[in-house]
Amino acid sequence: MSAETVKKFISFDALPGFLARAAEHGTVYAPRREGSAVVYRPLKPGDAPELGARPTESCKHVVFPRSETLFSFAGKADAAQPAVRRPVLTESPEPGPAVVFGALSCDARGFLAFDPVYKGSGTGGAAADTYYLRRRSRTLLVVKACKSALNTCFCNWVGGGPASAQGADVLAVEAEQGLVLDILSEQGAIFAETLPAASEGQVGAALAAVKAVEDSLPKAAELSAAPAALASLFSSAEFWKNESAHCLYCGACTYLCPTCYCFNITDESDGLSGVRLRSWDNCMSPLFTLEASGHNPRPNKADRLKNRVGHKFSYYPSLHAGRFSCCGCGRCIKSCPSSVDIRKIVLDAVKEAANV
Amino acid sequence: MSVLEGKELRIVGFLCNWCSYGGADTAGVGRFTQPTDLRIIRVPCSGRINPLFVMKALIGGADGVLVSGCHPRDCHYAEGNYYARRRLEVLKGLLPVLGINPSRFEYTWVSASEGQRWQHVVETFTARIHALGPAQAFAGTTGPANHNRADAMVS
Amino acid sequence: MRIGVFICHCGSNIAGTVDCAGVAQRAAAYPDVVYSTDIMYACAEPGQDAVIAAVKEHGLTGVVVASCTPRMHEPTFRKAVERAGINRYMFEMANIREHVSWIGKDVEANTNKAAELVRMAAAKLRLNRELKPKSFPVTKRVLVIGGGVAGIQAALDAADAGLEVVMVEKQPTIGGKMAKLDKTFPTVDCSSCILGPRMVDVAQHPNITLYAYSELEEVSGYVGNFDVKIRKKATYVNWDKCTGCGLCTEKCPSKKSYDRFNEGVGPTTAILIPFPQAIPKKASIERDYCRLFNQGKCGVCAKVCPTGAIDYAMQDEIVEVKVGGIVAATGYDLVDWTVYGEYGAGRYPDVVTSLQYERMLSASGPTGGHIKRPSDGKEPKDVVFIQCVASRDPSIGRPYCSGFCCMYTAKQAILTKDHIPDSQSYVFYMDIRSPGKGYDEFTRRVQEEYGARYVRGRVSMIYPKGGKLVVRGADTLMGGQVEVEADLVVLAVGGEAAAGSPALAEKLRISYDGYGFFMEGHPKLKPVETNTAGVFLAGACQGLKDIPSSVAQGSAAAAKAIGLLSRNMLDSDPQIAFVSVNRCVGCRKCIEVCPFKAIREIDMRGQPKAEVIETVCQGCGLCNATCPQGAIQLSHFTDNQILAEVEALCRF
Amino acid sequence: MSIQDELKSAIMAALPDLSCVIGWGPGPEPLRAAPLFIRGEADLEGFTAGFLSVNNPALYLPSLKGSKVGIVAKGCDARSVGQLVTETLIKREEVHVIGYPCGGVIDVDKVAAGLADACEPGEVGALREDGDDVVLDTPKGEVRLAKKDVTADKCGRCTFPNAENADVFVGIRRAPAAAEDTYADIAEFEARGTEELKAFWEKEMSRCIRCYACRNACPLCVCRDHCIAASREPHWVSQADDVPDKLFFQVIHAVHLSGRCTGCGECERACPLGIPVLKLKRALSRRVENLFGYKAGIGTETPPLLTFAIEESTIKERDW
Repeated sequence: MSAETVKKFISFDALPGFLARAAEHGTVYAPRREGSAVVYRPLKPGDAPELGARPTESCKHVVFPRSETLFSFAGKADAAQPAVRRPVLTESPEPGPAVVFGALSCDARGFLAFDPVYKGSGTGGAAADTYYLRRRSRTLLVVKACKSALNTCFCNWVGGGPASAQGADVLAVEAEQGLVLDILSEQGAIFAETLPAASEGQVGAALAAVKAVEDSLPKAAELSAAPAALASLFSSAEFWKNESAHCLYCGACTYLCPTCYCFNITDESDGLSGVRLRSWDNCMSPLFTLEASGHNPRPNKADRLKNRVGHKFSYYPSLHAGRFSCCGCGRCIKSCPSSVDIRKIVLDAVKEAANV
Repeated sequence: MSVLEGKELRIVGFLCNWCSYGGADTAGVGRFTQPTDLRIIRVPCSGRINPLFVMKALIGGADGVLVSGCHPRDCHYAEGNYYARRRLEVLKGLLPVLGINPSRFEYTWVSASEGQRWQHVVETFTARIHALGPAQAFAGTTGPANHNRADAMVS
Repeated sequence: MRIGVFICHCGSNIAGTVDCAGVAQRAAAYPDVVYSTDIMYACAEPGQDAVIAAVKEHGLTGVVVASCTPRMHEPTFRKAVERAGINRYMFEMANIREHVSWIGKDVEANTNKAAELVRMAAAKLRLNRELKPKSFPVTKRVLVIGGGVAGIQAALDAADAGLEVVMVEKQPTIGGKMAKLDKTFPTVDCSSCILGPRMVDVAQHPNITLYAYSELEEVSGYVGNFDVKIRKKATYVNWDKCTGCGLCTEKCPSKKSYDRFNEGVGPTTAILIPFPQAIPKKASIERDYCRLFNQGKCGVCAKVCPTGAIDYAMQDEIVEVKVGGIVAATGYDLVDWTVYGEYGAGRYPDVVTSLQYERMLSASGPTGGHIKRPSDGKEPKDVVFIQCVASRDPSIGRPYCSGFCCMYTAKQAILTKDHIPDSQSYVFYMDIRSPGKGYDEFTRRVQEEYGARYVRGRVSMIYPKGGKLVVRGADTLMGGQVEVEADLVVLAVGGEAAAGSPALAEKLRISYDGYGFFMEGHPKLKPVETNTAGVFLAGACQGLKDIPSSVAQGSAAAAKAIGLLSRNMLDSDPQIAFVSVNRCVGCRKCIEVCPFKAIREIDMRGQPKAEVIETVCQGCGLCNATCPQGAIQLSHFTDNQILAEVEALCRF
Repeated sequence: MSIQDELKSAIMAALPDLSCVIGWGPGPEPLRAAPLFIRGEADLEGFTAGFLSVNNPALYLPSLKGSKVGIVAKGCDARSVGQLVTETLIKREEVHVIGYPCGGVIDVDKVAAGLADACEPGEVGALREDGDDVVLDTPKGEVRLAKKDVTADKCGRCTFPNAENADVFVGIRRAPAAAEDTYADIAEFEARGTEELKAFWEKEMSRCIRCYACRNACPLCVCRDHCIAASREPHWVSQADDVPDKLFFQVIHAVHLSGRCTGCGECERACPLGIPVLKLKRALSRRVENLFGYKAGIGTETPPLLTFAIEESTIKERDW
């Protein structure tokens, strides 16, 4: 939280009303408790966001839907010659504006791993992805700073922090029965325009809260050796076999991850009309690399776990200015049904590489 | 529409080729009048019917699903209907917890000679589905719902 | 794919209640349909020609015909599209006659439904694949199970046609029920005089191998190539050495054995030859009655046998043979009539079954052809016959008519008069059923010429009085009660499927009805075929019938087997299961459920996989519905094909 | 000797003949253990068997076929082994089962409920068992919860706490928590009526992210890499994010598990979004038990849907 930016305040009591008004201009997504999970849902008028417990999933689906219809197609019959069908494509409608209210710092930072890929930075923008970018440009991120760290959190290992403003339009910090909003972008300013400025006391309390949580985090591990270490272990089958022994290779880690951006494309058609779908894919699944010939270059879960960890901490950084494709949210650890811990794997890799 | 709106409901039948499909033929030959809602899918044996076909139809929008095979002991393949009986009977236990009225699904046995019985089965089952009314589709469809019916594209 | 759709009017059969042109117009818009028309009679020659012409003109690669049931004309149209140069499986039918036009009059609803059935057919056809049958060689040998008159006829016909025949008979002799009969109706000629020579023919025919006192142990394989295991039960007599001299039976000290051949009318010995004309004429020991086996001491037969044929250590033996076709001719058994309390439930010795009576009438029977009351050996004067015992009686689960009892009762009444001229026969009946050549005349003759008194009514009870049996019943024609004091009562007991029929059916993988009778392929058009290719039926095992019908069926079954095995190679139906080995995880569930044992486990680079034995698979698809990962699919009825049909119905 | 120590000796005694023994070891946070692959004595450090031994180690057995593997098993884990053996998915002689009396395992979601506003379960610094209670270190001080309130539901209805088919059993057999599984939970659920339940599943399944953790955590999902939920040939479900498609996968899982599910509950436990997917399987298990008297994983008879009876005394299909 910097001193220069504009600060606004909203009390918790006023929050539902404020968000209901915001929803008139677009969809407001906010964490909601459902069963034992906390998920980002479009907020209905009067609903209060769940700001206490951390969301189980990331909010990436707001910009990158689990499955989206890219376009639909149909063969239109010629009246004179019914046997002749002209293909007709219908683009999916343009997405409307959206706000994610109460995203975590790590969630916002996750999009920073997405952006270079979908902007097609490797191709000089030639392979830019319209579907992603148009949603991204219309989505406002209001980040709510964390008040504490979980056992599985490691945002500070990978360049983030519990109150990091990176990627956010607005940073909200809890203080005095409300939120102090740090306005970080023009869009953020428009969003918070109707709110009163925060008092000095409120800002002071917010700054103190941020400092307290930042101080409470355990010391970050040193990961600078990780990219080279993982690259050097590419052929260490035994290492990956042991690390992946208890992995059950579901997709929970990748689908909950704010930085995993892979997708699959399938057509659903009855032969005449249909849709082209883009849906999340995950590299822990054997189908991810299954080739049409039947050959699979990553037939074992060890190969696939190696790819997931390697991608995040070695291959991606080598392409994108050293940035890890990991925001340290720890969801992959927290929700892993078999307690796989990516931190341990990276540290083991560094240790193993040093020993070799 | 596959069914005449307001008049018909969507009833899918899975019939084994040797007995029940023949029974339905016999009913036709005998000119035994039946409601028109039912559409029959012919399979070699009731043992071929994966219970998931029934579920696919019910979740996919059918208002009722009827399975009919050979009477026990009469299976063309000796044992297929015995397996079908167990599987379909077990399936009935899934419908209510899934939120589907179990009366929307039924299975029975009709032989190739039982045209009248087939008529009775169709009448009874169709009446039962009409009493229940149309099934509400499971909400939460965002994907390929924008399939248009081919018929509309002609005009 | 380029699909052509043909909507048949079937004259007015379909067009009367379906707008065929309208259906054709709608079908034109279905996926991959490039040609759609309506047609007057698709199955007639001009119709088929029109389909063929359209295939050529429009370059069609698949055809949908909407007309009658595929059970009627699918083969017709498959041949037609084949003539047009398309694989016969690139064809689908929509049944818009039996399932639409004939069952409702609402033209709007019918037209709509017909269009939907066409959509379904076209949606499935899009996923059809060309299928081609494979050829395999056949074994030119027939197995005949059962050596009664039907089996004998089948065996002789097949053997005369040049096929090798293996006959298996459960009893120590062939001949079946007919061998036990004294005379046959309506000619009253001697049963053993007409059957005996045929039995001898079986024994002497160079193409026939007879396994008597043997049973079918196991059948595997498939049409053209069945592998059969036969259990030769231990007779304790080496039949290679036995000359049938009968010395052992004369000397056997155990003389209280149950005489199965003679229906227990008199006792017999533990070692026996069932009757003088038995084929094979060999002795065998009934272990249950033999002193050596039960008391550990005797061995008389071994001592007297001039050829040393007795072998007390003999064990059952399994013989394996390969055959191309199988004729089941296992006959019938009499129902256990002792369930009827009103007839004394077996307590009165002078109440006998019709078959026991036959043995009494027979000159070679235990009474030497003299009718004697079992209780005191006296000749009866008043004989009461009761018909429909255990026939047409739903209360004991035998609601069907046994068919032959009316006739043999008439015959027995005639024979009674012949044997005992001063006797009087009474026949209690429900209806007289005599629809056969000379049959009805026969039942008249017994009443008119032989003076048998026919009483239409049921017997309510039999009770002993003095030395006689009082038979009390209703006379529904006269409307009153009748009582007859009888010396002997003969029950015309009905038949039922032979004991063990269901077990045999399961070995043969054929179906059987609720009474245990084997199911024919079609009640009208496939009376001796079964639904298992290569297995045929003859005689009473398919349903009770008399001798002429049994013989006719024996010949018919033989003709079917001869026809089948006249070819050197057979084509297998390509609508069978196939395995995607990549998807198969070797869980064996398909192997477990397959009713035909048509799937085996193979090893593929160390991984277990399922493999379909193509010639054994019958195409039921049970494996397909069982395989959780869909690795095994039934050709022409794959998951995707059925799902396409479901989607065609549910999505629109 | 404590049970832990006895188990360790049993593991060490068996290990020379085995490629590894699967048990439980330290997890990423105090409330969670992780499956532990023990190959030597050094791996035994941190070995645990008890309240945190949540994962079902039988899950890994089919993928390890071909070598002899040991597992430390709770009663429910042993049932999975039994069912895998019955279905010949693994060979009995290739598994060495080390059983111990299980007193139930933790349900972290229930801990979350018990903690209420104190903190999230992910903030708990340590867990200590104290008689019938567990004591949790939280940022707001110690929180004491009754063990029974934070034990998994399946443990409350457990009828087989002791591995019944164990090769070695350590400790004293425990009495089951319940004499029989009454399926009261399913009866209660079903009583809510189809309309309410349809809405229930629409809501629950809308959270599903199709990660298939439920499937991959299931020890009896034999298809592994060839699940029909992701194949085009056959093509049962689309990749759309629709409730019908997502629900249909749950139907596939439940139908494929009918007559096979041992009720270990790993599907539901594994679901990161807390969707109660075990309910569908239990509804079918109840049905199978009522119709055929069959409990999966007990005994060696053929699962009821892979066989039949000509006369079915409990099926009255002709009555309508």
